[in-house]
Amino acid sequence: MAYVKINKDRCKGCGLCIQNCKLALLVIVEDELNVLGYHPVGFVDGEGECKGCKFCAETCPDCAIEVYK
Amino acid sequence: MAYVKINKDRCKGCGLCIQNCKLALLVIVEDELNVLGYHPVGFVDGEGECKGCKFCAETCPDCAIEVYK
Amino acid sequence: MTTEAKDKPKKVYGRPESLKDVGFHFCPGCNHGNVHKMVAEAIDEFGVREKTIGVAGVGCGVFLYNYIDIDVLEAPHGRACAEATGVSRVHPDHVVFTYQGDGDLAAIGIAETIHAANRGEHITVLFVNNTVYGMTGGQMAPTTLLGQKTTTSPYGREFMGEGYPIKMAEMLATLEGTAFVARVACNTPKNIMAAKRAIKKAFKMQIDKMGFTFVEILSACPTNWGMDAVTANKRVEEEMIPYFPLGILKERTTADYL
Amino acid sequence: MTTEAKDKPKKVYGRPESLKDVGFHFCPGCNHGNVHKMVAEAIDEFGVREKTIGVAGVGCGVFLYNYIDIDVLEAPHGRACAEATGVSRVHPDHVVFTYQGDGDLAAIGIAETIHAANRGEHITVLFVNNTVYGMTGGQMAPTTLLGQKTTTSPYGREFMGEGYPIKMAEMLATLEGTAFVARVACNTPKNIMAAKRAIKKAFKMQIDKMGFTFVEILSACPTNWGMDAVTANKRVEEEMIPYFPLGILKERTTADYL
Amino acid sequence: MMKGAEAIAEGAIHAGCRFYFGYPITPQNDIPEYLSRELPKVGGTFLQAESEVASINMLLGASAAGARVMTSSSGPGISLKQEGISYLAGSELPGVIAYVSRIGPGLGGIAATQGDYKQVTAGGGHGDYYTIALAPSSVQEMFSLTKLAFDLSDKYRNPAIVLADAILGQMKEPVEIGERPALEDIEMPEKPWALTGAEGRDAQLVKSLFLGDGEMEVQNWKLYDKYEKLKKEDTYYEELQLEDARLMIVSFGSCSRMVLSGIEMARAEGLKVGLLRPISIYPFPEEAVRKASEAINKVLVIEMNTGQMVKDVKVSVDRAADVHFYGRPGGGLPTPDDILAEIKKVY
Amino acid sequence: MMKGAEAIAEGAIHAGCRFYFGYPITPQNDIPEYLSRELPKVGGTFLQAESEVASINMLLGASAAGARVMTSSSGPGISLKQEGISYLAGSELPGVIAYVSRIGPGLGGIAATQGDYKQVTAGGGHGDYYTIALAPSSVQEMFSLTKLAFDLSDKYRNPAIVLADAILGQMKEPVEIGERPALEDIEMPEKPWALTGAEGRDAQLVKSLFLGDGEMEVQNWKLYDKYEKLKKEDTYYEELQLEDARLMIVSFGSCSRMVLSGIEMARAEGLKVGLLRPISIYPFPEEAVRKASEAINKVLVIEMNTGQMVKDVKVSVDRAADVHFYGRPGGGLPTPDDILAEIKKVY
Amino acid sequence: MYHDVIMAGFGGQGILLIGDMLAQAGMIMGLNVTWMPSYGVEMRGGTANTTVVVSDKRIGSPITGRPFSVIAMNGPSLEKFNTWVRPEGLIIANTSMADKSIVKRDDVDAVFMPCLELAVEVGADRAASMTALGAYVEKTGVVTIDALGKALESYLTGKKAKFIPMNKAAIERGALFAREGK
Amino acid sequence: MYHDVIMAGFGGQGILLIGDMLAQAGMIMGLNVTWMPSYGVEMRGGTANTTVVVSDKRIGSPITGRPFSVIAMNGPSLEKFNTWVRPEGLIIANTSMADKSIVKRDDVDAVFMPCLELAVEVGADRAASMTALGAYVEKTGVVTIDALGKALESYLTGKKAKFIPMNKAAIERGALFAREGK
Ligand SMILES: Cc1ncc(C[n+]2csc(CCOP(=O)(O)OP(=O)(O)O)c2C)c(N)n1
Ligand SMILES: Cc1ncc(C[n+]2csc(CCOP(=O)(O)OP(=O)(O)O)c2C)c(N)n1
Ligand code: SF4
Ligand code: SF4
Ligand code: SF4
Ligand code: SF4
Ligand code: SF4
Ligand code: SF4
Ligand SMILES: [Mg+2]
Ligand SMILES: [Mg+2]
Repeated sequence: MAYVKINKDRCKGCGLCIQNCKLALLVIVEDELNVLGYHPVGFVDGEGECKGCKFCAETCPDCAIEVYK
Repeated sequence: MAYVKINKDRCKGCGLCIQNCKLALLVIVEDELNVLGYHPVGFVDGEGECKGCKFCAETCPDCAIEVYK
Repeated sequence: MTTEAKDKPKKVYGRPESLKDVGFHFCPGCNHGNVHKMVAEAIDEFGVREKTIGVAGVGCGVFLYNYIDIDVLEAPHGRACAEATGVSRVHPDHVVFTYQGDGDLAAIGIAETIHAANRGEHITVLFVNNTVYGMTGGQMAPTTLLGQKTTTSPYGREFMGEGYPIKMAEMLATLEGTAFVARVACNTPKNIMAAKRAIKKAFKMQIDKMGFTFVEILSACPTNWGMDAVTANKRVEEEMIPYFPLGILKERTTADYL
Repeated sequence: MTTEAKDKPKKVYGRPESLKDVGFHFCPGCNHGNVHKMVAEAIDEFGVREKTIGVAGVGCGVFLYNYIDIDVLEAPHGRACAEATGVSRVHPDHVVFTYQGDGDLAAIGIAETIHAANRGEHITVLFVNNTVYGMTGGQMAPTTLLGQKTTTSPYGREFMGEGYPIKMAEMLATLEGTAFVARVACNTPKNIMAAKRAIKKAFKMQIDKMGFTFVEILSACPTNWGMDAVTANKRVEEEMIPYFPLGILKERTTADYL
Repeated sequence: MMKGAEAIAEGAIHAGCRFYFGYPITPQNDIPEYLSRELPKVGGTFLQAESEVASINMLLGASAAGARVMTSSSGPGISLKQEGISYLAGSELPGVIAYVSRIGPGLGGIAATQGDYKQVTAGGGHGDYYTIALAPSSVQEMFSLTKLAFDLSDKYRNPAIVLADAILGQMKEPVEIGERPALEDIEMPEKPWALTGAEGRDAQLVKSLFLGDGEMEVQNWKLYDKYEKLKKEDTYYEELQLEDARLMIVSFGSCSRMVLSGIEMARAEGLKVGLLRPISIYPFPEEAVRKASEAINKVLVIEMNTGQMVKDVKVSVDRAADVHFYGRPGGGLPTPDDILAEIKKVY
Repeated sequence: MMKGAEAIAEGAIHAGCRFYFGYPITPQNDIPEYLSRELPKVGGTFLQAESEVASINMLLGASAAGARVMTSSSGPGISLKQEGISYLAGSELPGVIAYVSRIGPGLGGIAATQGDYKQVTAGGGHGDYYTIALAPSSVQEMFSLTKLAFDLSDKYRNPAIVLADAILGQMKEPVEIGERPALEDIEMPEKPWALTGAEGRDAQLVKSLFLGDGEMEVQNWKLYDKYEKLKKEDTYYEELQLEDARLMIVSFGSCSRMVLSGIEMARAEGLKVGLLRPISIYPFPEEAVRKASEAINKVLVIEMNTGQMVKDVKVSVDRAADVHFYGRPGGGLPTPDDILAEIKKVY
Repeated sequence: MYHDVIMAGFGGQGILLIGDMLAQAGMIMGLNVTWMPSYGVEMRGGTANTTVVVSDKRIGSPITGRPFSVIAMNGPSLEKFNTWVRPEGLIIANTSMADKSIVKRDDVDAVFMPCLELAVEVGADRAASMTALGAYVEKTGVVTIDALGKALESYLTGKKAKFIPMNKAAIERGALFAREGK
Repeated sequence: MYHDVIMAGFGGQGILLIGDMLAQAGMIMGLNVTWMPSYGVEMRGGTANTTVVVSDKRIGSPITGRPFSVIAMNGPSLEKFNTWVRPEGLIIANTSMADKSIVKRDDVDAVFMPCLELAVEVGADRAASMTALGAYVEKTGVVTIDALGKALESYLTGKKAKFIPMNKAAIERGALFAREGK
């Protein structure tokens, strides 16, 4: 039941959240460019795997991820 | 045979040499005033006790004592 | 718990209240952002937003005031601890902290830092160590690692002539005036959690008037390290932490004045 | 040995050659005089008078140049280590030393001292700690002992607000750039002998290019302590040494560059 | 009767200054020494900093926090404070700096001199700003101008310097100061801009960095306007025996005291000489000098330096006026006799 | 073609400078970065100090030891160096300081400005001294005036500043510099006063403390005479199209470039306007300005500040001349159009 | 002769480089030149612009608020600078990253060119700005394409020399577009 | 009325104190006064001197190179300052520590007094300088002995009050010497 919300216009595509999601639920969306000119991250969790562990959010320097659980 | 020479005009009468001569061979000469306006120290060794241990000279901050041996 | 809580997931992580809702100017993957979040979280946790005064050093963290919703003073480069001393002496019941980079604190500001620590000023010093002068374009800092190439150590830092990466936490821990000294990092969730704890502890001990509190935060500067954020994070793990070991170096249990 | 030597006593202690034949301006019983003698003795011992450059800090020791027969540079208050760095970089084969008081070195000059030490500059720093600003009339120094009254701590130094007497030798010993760190005193013949050895060792290690060498010399300032010289010497023994323990804190055995 | 340096310290206490940060340096040590004794008695804070750099920055912090605060120093220490002074001006923060000059450049010496006029009035620190600068010439003024410095500093949110020298610092004269007022009885302006914690209001900011397009130009003109206002409203000077004068002497601070004696001697010999004494050296009394010089177009500037105020006088005088200079730098004192001789030379 | 900042660095190398001590600050980082790469190649020493205070003092040490040595910085850093600069002057030591201005006061901003004219020309540090100050207006001059600064600094045993701004520091222009000469081929004066160890001579001393009775006054007058000599022998300026001019513009540094364009536009419209560009801003070309202003008594001073050079111009001009001012502080740039408009206003 | 041009775009687009190239080429031709970059805060990122002046006389101002030409490599730059161009002046706009509708004036000569596509076309994917430079030189004749080539060669030496042909191709493609409008 | 005097001697002789007393007394009498100490290097020891001016008008210079009077408590001071005294002026010299032969001029009024002996005589061994002050006031009448006494009282308060009689005695002894030459 857990999921994350990404504030795409705050994301700078640094990839730290991706590195820290052990379940690989985050990916760079290559064909999107946000207002800052970065490719933002997307949450891809087809099977509802997200544990709401917050690792992604904690590591996001730009405070672009909210976690719901 | 050891003795010390005091450069009276360099002595500031601080008394450190006196404090450190275990044989009490040095005294302030109260009735003498040197060019600096201090009562200098005198070497009083009637019985030739001085060991030339250099303690007095080492402790003299004003380098006013020479030791001979 | 109500059933509602079960039905509708609750936000379990989001923007701390004291963190203004604007984007950071930091480069992608810059740990300054993490530290800002943690500071805001600590302020929120203790409910001291309205009695906290921050002192921003000059470096990439100088815009603290754009992000954290508190009174902020901008100090000249390196002098934040002196400013914080002035502020804290006038408002002894406020929470006063400085936010400083390694150039700011360990180079030009080392005297003010050591003496504020030695006086046991009731302030918290947050020291963002990224082994480089970030804001001015990547020059050598006192914390630059041996062999590290920067714009002013183009051949790699050499201890002969340029000296050793300075360990501020260790040095400050030797002073009697310091109540809490810790070194943390932002490169893994685990380290981030420890970092948060340390920052909160520092604020708490200041609030409890225990003395000078200091947290050194090892941080990545992907831009000036010439790496992407993920590689930079690895560098923190593989090169920085071995030289700058993490942990609490000192924690006083009774206040100085007791 | 000739018989002559037996007949006519030889001078076994006198003015070192490098010490000019003029009286010191120091107050009666001031240990600055002892330190000057020791420096001159060390210079004579190694025969380096003609390749030694002294850097005088501002304090009662500023007139170094009036007494020691070597090239001397007068540095701004607190900056002697920076000046010495400049001199030593230009003349790497010379012997370069600074002569500084506790106000000079531990207060205003602490940054320059720490960083010169950290860089392992090939200089010797002689640090005359008399717990007071001598030259300016007895104000509180970073080394002033707790409870000590001075003209700017008229109610006695308190650690709350004024901080702790700072232990420079201990702090510098933690830096990798320092090769030799010792604390000595001038209050007894025994301590004076140890002080001489330490100063000579420091010069020797500099000559051998071992790195930064530092000798802290606990000294009496009878004038500003408001005591006669003999009592002042006792204070060194009874109050200073217990807080500032004597000894060699660090001695490197292999040179830095090896 | 009190020492000039102590009059500064007491003036600060009377002005409601309860925070002092400083570092020892001759010849101003009487100020911190006095305050280390007296401030605790009025609930104030005396802190000897690790350096002059630290003290000006502690002052900056305390000022930003809303307090009236002072530091004091001399030559080398004031030079070290220049960055901080520039930051005070840039951050629009008040703060009083008592400056008891010693001879420079370098370590120099501690005798009386006016060799720091340029540094005080024409910058010192970086950037387009000025420091309010008052130059007392008596122990009474050491007291009263220190108080005025606090008021002006708060009024303009700009650092203010009280510039004295070893003569003024060390001499004793009778002073009228009255009882020390209680802090709450001292009139001080509100400081809504001060950093006191964002309780019940928006968070506030004290800074000097302006990066927005054109922002800094606006800021520089704002400061400029402030200095123009300062010139109009708070220029101070004293005129003495100028009514019938044929020769006007311009002199400030302790030097003007020697000049006074010189003028007395000259008058005794029938020479019509008067004095214009700038009390605020920044702003310089340009208008007053110009006006006076229209009628008296012989001007003699006398300073204890090699001629630092001359430029200000030259820029101020009427086009027709002739400006002469007599000076003694480096601790040399122009005695009344010297001054009389000089008066005769240019009369 | 090279950057202005790099031209300063290369100028130093060509002048035989083999020691550099500095601390990062925008907008002058190209200087230390360049030298950190290049100095080791010529056997020199580049050392990044822990602060600006440390760097000016390392410079002082190296200078006392006999070396040609440079430091560089900007506003806040230069303010911190003021004590050291005063000590250099007081100890009569040479040393070159490259100053690439940023906007002040305080942290300000990094755009181009001339807001540090006062600080550079009227003191900065304590005491009765001046700093030699050269103001290049092209990348070529960034190179050549840096070399000149070393020569003058050695000649007068006095610190010398090269004052530039972000425009001059960042811009690229073609420069003629020739090959780097070998150290032994560079003409440099002997320095018998340098501290090199007392081998085969009496021990020597470099100091600025003079406590003997009257000693410091002698020292101050000695410095004064030096500055008088400097004025006579080493004042530099450029005159352009003044022969037939009705209006003389006085402008220095990067600003004079904009003025050049403005003058070109004015001339195209038939307005007879010329330029007097001070190259040495200390010593200021007083004599040249005075002479020129006898024939052309309309003077317009244009600066990128709120009017700092105006006083020098006013003191220099002929009594009959009118002095106007146009300025843009805080990073505002006077465009050629602005200048043309101003020319028309006062023409 | 006197030519001034402002070139602007994102940080990574090689703006400073093409400015430098132009100035270098001018220098090679014995002309006076200045090259002046803009600079942001003490910090990374953002947009970049550079002003280049080429003249056969001594150059006054190295900056201008009213250039003869502007090369805008992205939308924000076109927005900001198109109005600065003098009447009768020249605008080169990269339509791969800027909308031509931004330019509302008709008193200037405007070249709207899809720099990215043109560069890709000649196999010089990362040299979009070179096409704009080519177009600029073609239009103004400030320097010769030949001098530009020499400047390029002086720039790309050693390992980088292999990029010379690609860049030359981009310049020529840009020039072609300016000549033929396609 | 206008009087200026330089008082000089060794550091420990209480020079600054007698100057201060004189100024204080002037103030008590409603006159303008200045008291100006000399100061040496940033360092202890040496000689001390002070200049006191008492006047019924606004006081200009608090220092002078040509005083009306000089009080010299030791040889070096007498040596240095005796020539500064204005013709017709006054010299008070302490012959316990200075040789009267130092003064080579006869255009001044000179009081040569053995201050130490005089002080000892009235049981005020450490108040030699007070005798000189007494003589000075007697000779010049700048302030009254009475005002001087009040100044003394304002100075020596609390525990130190017990020294008042002794000091007064010294002042009076000095005055007597000045009057009667013995
Ligand atoms: C007195 C002074 N010197 C230098 C500077 C230029 N400066 C601005 S930030 C900075 C260093 C920033 O490095 P650091 O403190 O490590 O912070 P970071 O940007 O790496 O977080 C410097 C040298 C300045 N503003 N003031
Ligand atoms: C920048 C600066 N600040 C202050 C001073 C004044 N000053 C001269 S010596 C000194 C302190 C001397 O104390 P210390 O270094 O302990 O030496 P000591 O005289 O005790 O041997 C000070 C503060 C100065 N000369 N320069
Ligand atoms: S909350 Fe945990 S599991 Fe969910 S996306 Fe973030 S890191 Fe992955
Ligand atoms: S960590 Fe944050 S900024 Fe970085 S990629 Fe993930 S969401 Fe984007
Ligand atoms: S040498 Fe030794 S025994 Fe002789 S006088 Fe000195 S201390 Fe005494
Ligand atoms: S130690 Fe030296 S100065 Fe002191 S009393 Fe003895 S001889 Fe004299
Ligand atoms: S330069 Fe480095 S420290 Fe500064 S914002 Fe970018 S990554 Fe962070
Ligand atoms: S004041 Fe103190 S340190 Fe200075 S000479 Fe006198 S005793 Fe020595
Ligand atoms: Mg950093
Ligand atoms: Mg000391």
